[in-house]
Amino acid sequence: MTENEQNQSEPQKNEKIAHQLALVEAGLYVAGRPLDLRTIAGVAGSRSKKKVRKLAKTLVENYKNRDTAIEILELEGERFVMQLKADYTGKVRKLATRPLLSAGPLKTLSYIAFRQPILQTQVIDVRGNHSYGHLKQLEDMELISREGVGKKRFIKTTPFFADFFGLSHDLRTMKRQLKTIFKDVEKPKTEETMNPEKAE
Amino acid sequence: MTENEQNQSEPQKNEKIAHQLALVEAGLYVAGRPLDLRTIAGVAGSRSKKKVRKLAKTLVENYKNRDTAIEILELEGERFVMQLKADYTGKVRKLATRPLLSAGPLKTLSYIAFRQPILQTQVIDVRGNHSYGHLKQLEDMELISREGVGKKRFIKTTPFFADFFGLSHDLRTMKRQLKTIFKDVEKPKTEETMNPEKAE
Amino acid sequence: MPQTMKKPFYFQPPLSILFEIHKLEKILPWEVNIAYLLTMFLEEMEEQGEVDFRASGMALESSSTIYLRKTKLLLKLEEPPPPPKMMPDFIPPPIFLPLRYELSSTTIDNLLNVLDEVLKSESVRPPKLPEPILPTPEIIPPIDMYLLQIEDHMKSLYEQLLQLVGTGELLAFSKLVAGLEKIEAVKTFIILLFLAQRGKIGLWQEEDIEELYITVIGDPVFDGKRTEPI
Repeated sequence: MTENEQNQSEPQKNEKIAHQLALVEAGLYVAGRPLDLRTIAGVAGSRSKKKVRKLAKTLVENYKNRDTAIEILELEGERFVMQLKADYTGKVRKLATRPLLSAGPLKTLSYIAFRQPILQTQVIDVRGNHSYGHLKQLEDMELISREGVGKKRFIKTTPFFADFFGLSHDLRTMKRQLKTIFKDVEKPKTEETMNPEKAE
Repeated sequence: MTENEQNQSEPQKNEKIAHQLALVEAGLYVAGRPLDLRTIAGVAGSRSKKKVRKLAKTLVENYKNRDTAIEILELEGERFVMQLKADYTGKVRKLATRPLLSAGPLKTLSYIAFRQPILQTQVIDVRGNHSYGHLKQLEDMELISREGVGKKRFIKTTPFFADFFGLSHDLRTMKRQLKTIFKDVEKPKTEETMNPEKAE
Repeated sequence: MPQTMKKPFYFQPPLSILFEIHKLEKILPWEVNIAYLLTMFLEEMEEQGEVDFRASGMALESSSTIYLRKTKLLLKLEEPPPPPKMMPDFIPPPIFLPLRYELSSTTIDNLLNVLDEVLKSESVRPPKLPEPILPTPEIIPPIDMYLLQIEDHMKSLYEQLLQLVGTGELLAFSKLVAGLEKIEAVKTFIILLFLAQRGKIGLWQEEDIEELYITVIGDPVFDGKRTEPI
């Protein structure tokens, strides 16, 4: 405890904690993806991992006690996520109308996910020069990460990508999962599954 | 009151209301845009406009009482929206996944909203040549629409823009609302409210 | 009588500009519309029915002085003053988008639905696989295009030297590179060394004098027979 904190009165401390809880809640709400303790600490403006862990766990409890549609969960690796409880997903899914990405960048992402880790030059070869823009967008959205420079620049998907689509963080497992789903998707070539945009 | 509802005991009724409240909360959380009473009714599984209005207003109150980072607001035209309280925007903006607009395009947008329908040439005159890029970006995000060609190209904001900001779809009312917002923004010239980007 | 004499019309503004010769140097020439003033002067004179050649001469002299000043300014590449700016329009402050979470409609199925199409274009341009995953590449020093084109540079510099001096005559290095940027001077010096090595020119410098002298000693035709590195 710092000297500054020692000098704070009980109500002051409580107020500070309430503010930090609100900040963490804000971060989890806006991110819509699991955040690790480091990121949460950045949002809460605290350097103590212990305190941040406590804040996050308090939020998990608070949401449990509220007993409503939204929950905050702790995931593997001390990561925390705000999400809709599974019971409600089916009933409100139809309200989600905006795709994450438009068709072009989605194709580029799909290709990267399937072939990763992949050379940037190969992605450009297959997807064309316009996909430089896609890569920038996908990187901004933290769906892919790039390593290396020039001709030896490698691309792979991020843990956020895995979380978003409910895939494993382990690359090999993820690719196996993708292959299995890909086969399943390919089989029923109905109007609806082939044209999700139309279905909206 | 239907026969079915008359037969329900008090605890049963309360449970039903709690479930409906959770459904509305789920809907607002997932949609990320203002929902009208009809859509909310669809989610809550109720046909009574009166009841749905009460449910939504109860949620607004519940969120007010929670005193945290998220709020549910009632907008013009009996529409409801869940969003982050403005106080927290600056601190968690960087966590938002969706590509957000930086200050430049937002200025162009606010100018268009304020002067619409406006000639594209006038926008470029006032905002400079670089704003061609802004217009493309704003159009991609469906915040503005362009009509006509060449020197007679007119720009206005879209209904999606109005919804995003919780503004009226009626142009004159919207402009009045915007004037109030601009006044509010200009008054408290603190670092955070004027430069939310900087606060990150 | 002289007190009651009316001042000639051309001493009134704006025509007075042309008749106050001592002030001509102080006015901004761009602010004077000579054609307008002269037309006004002639019309007025015509109206009054008195032709005053002395006044006409002064007007002509002043006009030409103003024209001369405009010309001088233009030759100095001085821009005429910009047109007055219009009042800028009110630009409202940016309105920041409220932050809302929004569940995206994109599912894993959507992601993989488009994969099939992408893989088709892959088959058109087969990937260069297997590509080994290599460590970060070593830094390759950039090759200066200038050095790659050394033969061309030698040829053109040799031709330039021939134009400047005849065989056997002296040319100062400082004269050759006069007006060039430092980097260009260095490049020229390097080419001179190559030419000297090929025996096309002679380079010499006297003690205590910094100047380097060049003599053209080779044959005037750059035959390219000795283009191999020496």
